Amino acid sequence: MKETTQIIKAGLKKRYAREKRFRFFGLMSIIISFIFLIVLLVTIFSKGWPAFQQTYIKLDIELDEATLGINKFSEEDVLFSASYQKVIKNSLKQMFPKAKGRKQKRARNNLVSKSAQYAVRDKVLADPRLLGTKQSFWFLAKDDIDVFMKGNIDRSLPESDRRIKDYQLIWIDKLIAEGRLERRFNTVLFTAGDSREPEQAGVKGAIMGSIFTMLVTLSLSFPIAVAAAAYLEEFAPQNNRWVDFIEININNLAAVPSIVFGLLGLAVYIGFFGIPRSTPLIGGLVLTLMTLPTIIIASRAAIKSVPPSIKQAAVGLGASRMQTLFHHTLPLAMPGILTGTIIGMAQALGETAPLLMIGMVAFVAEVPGGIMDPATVMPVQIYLWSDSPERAFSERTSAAIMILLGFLVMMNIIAIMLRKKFEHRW
Amino acid sequence: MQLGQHISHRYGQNLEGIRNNVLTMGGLVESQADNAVKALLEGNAELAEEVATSDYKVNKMEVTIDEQCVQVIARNQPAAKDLRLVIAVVKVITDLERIGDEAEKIGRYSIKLAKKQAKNTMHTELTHLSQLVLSMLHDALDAFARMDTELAMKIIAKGDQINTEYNSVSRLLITHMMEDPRNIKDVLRVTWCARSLERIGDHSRNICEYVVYLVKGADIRHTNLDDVLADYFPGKDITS
Amino acid sequence: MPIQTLLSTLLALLLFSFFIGSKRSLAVSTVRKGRRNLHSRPNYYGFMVAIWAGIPALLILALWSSFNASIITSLTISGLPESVQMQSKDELGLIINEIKNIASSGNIDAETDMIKKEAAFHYHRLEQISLLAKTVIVFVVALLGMLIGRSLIKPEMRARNMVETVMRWTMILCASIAIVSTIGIVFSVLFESVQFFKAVPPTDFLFGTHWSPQTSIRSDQVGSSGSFGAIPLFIGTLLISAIALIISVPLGLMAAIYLSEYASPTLRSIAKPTLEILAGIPTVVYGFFAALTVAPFLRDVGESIGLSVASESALAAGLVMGIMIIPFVSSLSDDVISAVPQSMRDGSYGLGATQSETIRQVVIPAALPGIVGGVLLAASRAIGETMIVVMAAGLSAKLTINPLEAVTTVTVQIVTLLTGDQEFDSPKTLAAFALALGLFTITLLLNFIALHVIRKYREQYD
Amino acid sequence: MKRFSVLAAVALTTTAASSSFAAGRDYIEIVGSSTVYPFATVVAETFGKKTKFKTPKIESTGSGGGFKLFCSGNGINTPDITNSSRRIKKSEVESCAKNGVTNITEIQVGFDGIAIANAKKGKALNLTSKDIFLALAKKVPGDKEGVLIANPYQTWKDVNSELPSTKIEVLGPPPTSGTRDAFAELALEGGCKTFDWIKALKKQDKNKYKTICHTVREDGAYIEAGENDNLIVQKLEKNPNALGVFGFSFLDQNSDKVKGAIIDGVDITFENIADGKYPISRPLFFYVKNDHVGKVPGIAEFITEFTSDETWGEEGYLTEKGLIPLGEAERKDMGISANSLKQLKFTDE
Amino acid sequence: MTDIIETLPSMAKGSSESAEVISQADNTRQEFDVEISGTVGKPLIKNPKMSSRNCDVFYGEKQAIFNINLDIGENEIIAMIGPSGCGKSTYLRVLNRMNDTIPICRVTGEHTLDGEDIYGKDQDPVLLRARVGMVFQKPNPFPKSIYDNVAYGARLHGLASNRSELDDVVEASLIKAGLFKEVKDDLLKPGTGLSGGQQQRLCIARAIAVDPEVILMDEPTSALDPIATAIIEELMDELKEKYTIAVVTHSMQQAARVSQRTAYFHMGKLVEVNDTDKVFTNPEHQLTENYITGRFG
Repeated sequence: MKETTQIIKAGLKKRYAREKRFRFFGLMSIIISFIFLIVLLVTIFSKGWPAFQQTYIKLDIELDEATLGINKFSEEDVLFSASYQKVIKNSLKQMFPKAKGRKQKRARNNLVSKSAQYAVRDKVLADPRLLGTKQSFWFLAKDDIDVFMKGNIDRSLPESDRRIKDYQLIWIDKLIAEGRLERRFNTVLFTAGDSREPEQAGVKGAIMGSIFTMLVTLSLSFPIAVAAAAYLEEFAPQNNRWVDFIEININNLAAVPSIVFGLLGLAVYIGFFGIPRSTPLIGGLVLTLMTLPTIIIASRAAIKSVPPSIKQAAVGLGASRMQTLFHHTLPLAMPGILTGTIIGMAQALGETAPLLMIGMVAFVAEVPGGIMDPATVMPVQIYLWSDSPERAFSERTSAAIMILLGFLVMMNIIAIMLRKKFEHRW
Repeated sequence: MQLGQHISHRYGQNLEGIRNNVLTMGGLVESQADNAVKALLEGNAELAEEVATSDYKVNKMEVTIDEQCVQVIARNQPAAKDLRLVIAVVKVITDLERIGDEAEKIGRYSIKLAKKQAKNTMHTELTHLSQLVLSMLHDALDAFARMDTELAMKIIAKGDQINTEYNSVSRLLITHMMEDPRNIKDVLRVTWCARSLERIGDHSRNICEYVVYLVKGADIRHTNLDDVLADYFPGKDITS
Repeated sequence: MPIQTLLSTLLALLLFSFFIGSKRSLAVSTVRKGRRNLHSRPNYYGFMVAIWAGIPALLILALWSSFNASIITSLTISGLPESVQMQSKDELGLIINEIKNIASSGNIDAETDMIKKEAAFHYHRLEQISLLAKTVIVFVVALLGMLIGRSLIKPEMRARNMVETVMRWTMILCASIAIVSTIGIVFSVLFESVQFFKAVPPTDFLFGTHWSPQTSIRSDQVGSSGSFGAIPLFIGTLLISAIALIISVPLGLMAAIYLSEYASPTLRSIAKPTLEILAGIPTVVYGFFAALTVAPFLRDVGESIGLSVASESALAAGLVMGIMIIPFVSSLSDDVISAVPQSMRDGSYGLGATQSETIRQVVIPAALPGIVGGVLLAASRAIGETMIVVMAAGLSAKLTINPLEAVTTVTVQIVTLLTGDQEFDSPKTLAAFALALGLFTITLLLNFIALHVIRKYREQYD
Repeated sequence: MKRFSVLAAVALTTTAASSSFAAGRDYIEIVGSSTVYPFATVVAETFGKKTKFKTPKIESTGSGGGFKLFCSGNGINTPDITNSSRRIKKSEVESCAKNGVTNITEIQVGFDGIAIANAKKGKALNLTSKDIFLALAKKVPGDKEGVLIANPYQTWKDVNSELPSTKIEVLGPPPTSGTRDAFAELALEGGCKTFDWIKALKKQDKNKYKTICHTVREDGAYIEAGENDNLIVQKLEKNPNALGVFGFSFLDQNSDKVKGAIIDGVDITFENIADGKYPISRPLFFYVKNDHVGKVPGIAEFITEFTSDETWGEEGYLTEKGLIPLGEAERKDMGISANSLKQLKFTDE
Repeated sequence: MTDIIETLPSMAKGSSESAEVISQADNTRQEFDVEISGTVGKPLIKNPKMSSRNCDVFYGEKQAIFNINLDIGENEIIAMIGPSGCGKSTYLRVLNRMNDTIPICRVTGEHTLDGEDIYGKDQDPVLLRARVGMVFQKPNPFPKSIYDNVAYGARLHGLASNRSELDDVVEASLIKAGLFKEVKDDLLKPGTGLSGGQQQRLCIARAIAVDPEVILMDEPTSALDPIATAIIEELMDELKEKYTIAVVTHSMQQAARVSQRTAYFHMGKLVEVNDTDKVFTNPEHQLTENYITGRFG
């Protein structure tokens, strides 16, 4: 055996040990990252699952015309503005006559959600002939009751430390015994807008807001970013001061904290152009500025990686540079451009800070119907809920995060599918 | 041996062109030799004159084919049998050109001999030799055209026959000279003609050797015929 | 016609122009020698006509809209009696505002004085006229443009070149948006920053080592103004970002290496998008995680080994932020590592290098520019992050590089200052703008340097 | 196709660029303090459900940001109402006036109690204002009268020998917060005043007095924890030694996790705050732009809803959310002045 | 044989009928696809440096190489030629287990270096690759300085114990690769800054620096101009004195110029191995003949 071979052989053991260590570190990095991810997801999911269920209470309501002060022939306006709370109170009173003192009476009235009266109202409005009859309703339970039913209030605690007092427990037990208490899938969460009452709160408004905002962002940032990237890669003169300046600015915008874009939106879009606050339009415009650099940087990299031979081939066949760009370069660069777009959009989807300045951190109960309606977005909804005192909001916060993550995963899947579709090998 | 189709169509055409030209040149040379012999034997001065003056055609063809071969080598770097073909062609045309030269010589002597036709008939002694040589040339060209190594080997083996015939003709002519010293001049001419015929036979033999080289890739020059036969034509009785 | 309807009608008109253009070009070409003698394809003629119809109209629309208000206002003012016109600018503004309010609400109380009523009516009429005129002019221009465009169509007309020139300029415009945004950012923070620097000398802000805006909230107490030394904030930002990068770069890079070099394709195709979820989890979640899980854990660990760890520490925030930005490093690095040509690896293997030696000494150096890009993106994300820091590292601006203490970052301060309860034009709120300007300038400078460094590096190794 | 999307983008941008958004706004726009936000939103929601008006949109911008927007002028693009966790300031009134916003109505809606609390697991605390001042002020009186020293106290026991010997650790809002302001004004100053020479200083040098009494220590004992009160509650649960400063409503909702400290012998209960016995509470306001009333639909009705007894009364639904109502008589007066849109006349304190 | 005679007359008539000729040739093409029963020529020699027996290579389900038996002698240059995709590069990579880096690749058969089993359990691919170096089609210098490029292998394997020894190794390798004179003043400049030919010589220097016993070259000059090619070929000729070289090439002239033996691969099979002189004048196998003369087959 040659001398060198022997030297090499001598060092091999050490090198293999290093190899193993290196590989181990790699694997560990992934495992550690996954552990963090799993911990986070488990925390979110275990907290959020209960929010997908909601407690309902069945009450028999005497729609007494005298109590309500209306009758079958009343005007719609009168029917609308009558206080239906009274009949609900009466029904509860009949059921639990033993409540003593103002505190207990209040607690009794608070077994069902405040929305109960509106549920009764809507039913009466739909069919005034019901007045004077007795009807059964399934009402949303008040958030405290709901939290208790989900086991988040410990019965064994001393009464003073509990939000649900002993007398309330007796009522709840009675309701359960009579089959008047039920847990169902929480459709409210998906069909309602924001509310300050946890049991009535839903994410539909925020989802629609997010969708509209993302639409504005996508329809602006994608074409602009691709055009800018294409210009910088394919047309811009080399070593031109202006182009350098553009490049520095783009890179810098990627590093600008998102809140600063909020300031920009406030000063320029709202202050100068007078676009109304709190709308998906303004949100989309601000987020466009924020996502532009990300998409431009990714698109440039993608366009750069299209082999020059293909462009030359096209130019050689007599295509103009513009035709080459649209017919060859862009389609071939599409997977990379899409990756950048999705990363940028995902970032925009989860952003709160810049929206603070342009009025999207707001309570908007109505579900927006277009880009000019006031709206919030999912992350803002999460942020607002997380800051709400009501205990029942904490599980809804997690549930909203789950829904947001669902969105994100969907976007990623679409991205992967699109990438697969456009992928070329050369 | 099969030539097959070249991927480069033009390359194939060029090679075929060379082969065709060689065959054409072969045909030309053969007819020159035929005519020369005919003129000699028949004392046809006119024909002899024609043979003597048309050698330039053969020369021109040689130059053309040479040029073609150089072009093919430079452009296509032929390998294997293509290479052997080109090399063989280069050599074959040299031999053909020499045959042409010999035919011309015979033609020139024939003119002079024809004038004395009536008095001397020594050249009739050449009849047999010339038949032999002409058939050999014809067969050699045939072997080349068909790449027929067996035929080629047979022709090579015939080489001895020509030598024997040439020796006997020489002896006869010497006798003529001794008989009548005035005849020496004419007899010498006839001797030279015989000599030329013998050379044509040698050249034909060479052509056959190239055919074997071309087909088998074996250089059989200056080797023992029996060894060659044993190596390349095992189990075949060619000479008989 | 309201602007939305106007725009959608205009869009329809553009589509129509496109079809007119392409039809016309075909018609023109068949009259002569057939399609082949057209200079460009019919589509280009269509686009050309649409451009002729669209661009002037849109330009006029934009110009009109931006000058509309001021012209109408000045017209209204000139319609007012001279005595009113003589008033100071502020007063005049008030009156105009009132007039506008009257006009826009349309409810004219009996008490409003006649002048204003009339002015409001005047204003309202002017506005209506303007709107009508705008609609008419825009459409006339669009139609005229369309006709001009159509009449220009000839077979030898170079429609493609024209369309491409327009597109090229559009692209330049798109690229320049970055500059426009930069200018916009500077302008949107400059005014307030200047005001801030009037109250607080720039030197104090830039070189002061004490950040304590707590007492200056009381505008009636100038004597006890807080201090606005931004150094602790920038140090805090650096500290937290550094911790985040110390966590995320090795983890992210090693994960990327493992995924692209060692892992099976199946594992890779699953693990990569899964890891990317980390970047998508809202930062509020990370904030809670940092504040309620990591920080107490660190404090307990610290206590058990006799270290005093603040319950809100830079370490907790940085650590969690590091986790959040792992995918930025890993995904982007993974892409560039995969893009390193196989021939490089083969070259190394061919010399008898082990896989890890190849990765460390050949693949990583070759992929370094891209990896640096990913790290920079991650770093900028870390610098800009607020929620985690607010929740886990607190808001106390301490000048320290001890990761076990509570620090705060620039962006956190910006957010808190902007959403606080103090008056908006107190130096305390304005400080947010100064901080934003400072941060912006610093990142711009860094990018400037980075570009030049990268250029140099590229020149050497490209 | 791509070129059409480019065209559409151009069109959209121009939409954005054109400033004529004259389309009417049919909902009330409210901005302002994050402390009033939870109460205003409940009212808004009820208002939206009860009446046929749209639910008002409420932004949480902080009091200062709220005034900035509110005072930026009259008109459809400016908010109609701003919430505040403090009174409007003179400078703000001026800036309002400069922009033509002169006709404002001030409505005080109630109080927000500020709780000092620790985890249920922790020891019950009985603090005096003096303890709080000594524990949290940046500088405390030294041995000699008139001399201030940097706060040396590390544990509660150092402050008051009756208190447990746990490290002083108080999680509270940052200096930008109105809660913090109120806390300094009420709790710290209350304790501060117990030193006679400092009290005497009030008359001589008000600035110095306030500096001494309002400045919170910055050496880590007081932890600025942002304004997420839920987070503070959860942090307290994890760290039984720490105290937290946050709104009463959070204490109310999390009574199983945290308990309020007794301040100057008074327990923090709904009743005690309402009576004014509990020393640390602050008033909450909202301001209405009178010029908008009648132009933006529903403002007057919204005020009526807000000021009905069902809403802000002692049995009203706002109390359920933790608002401490005004006294009966004050409420009545305030209700009248609110519904008549009484113009604010700013008087310097 | 008979075909030719039939085609000849038509040839003589001129090119106007060439179309017919092609169609005839096409008809005959089928006959060229003869079954390759085994390798003709002399694939096996005495005292080989490396040898393969019954070598099969699979990429997943697809078989890329069929039953190759080949010996490579000490200090000889063996050229491997054949149409693209015939498996010659794959086979070359079998010899230093470069195929290990392709997960779906599977190699069977016996392969030895100096009688040692290359694919044996106790054989180490890293050590093997140090002994059997490789130079690739495209020059692939690392993004490092010239010096570091050459020192790379020596450093990895610990062949130099100190800086001056390393300097010596680098210098010696560069000299052997004939590059030293050109770069001696620029050793710290990036290797990627050299010209293509220089880069390839740098890669050869890099391979030599590890002091291998065999050098495998995979189309080393396919990306180079004739001058650079000539320099590399000259270099190979010199290297032959010390090393055994196996070179894959698409240039038959190159194979003819530099090698002592030539192996012809066809569709994963080794068709013919013979002395280069013979292969290029008188190949034994019809397929070899067709390939080197540029015919269909």
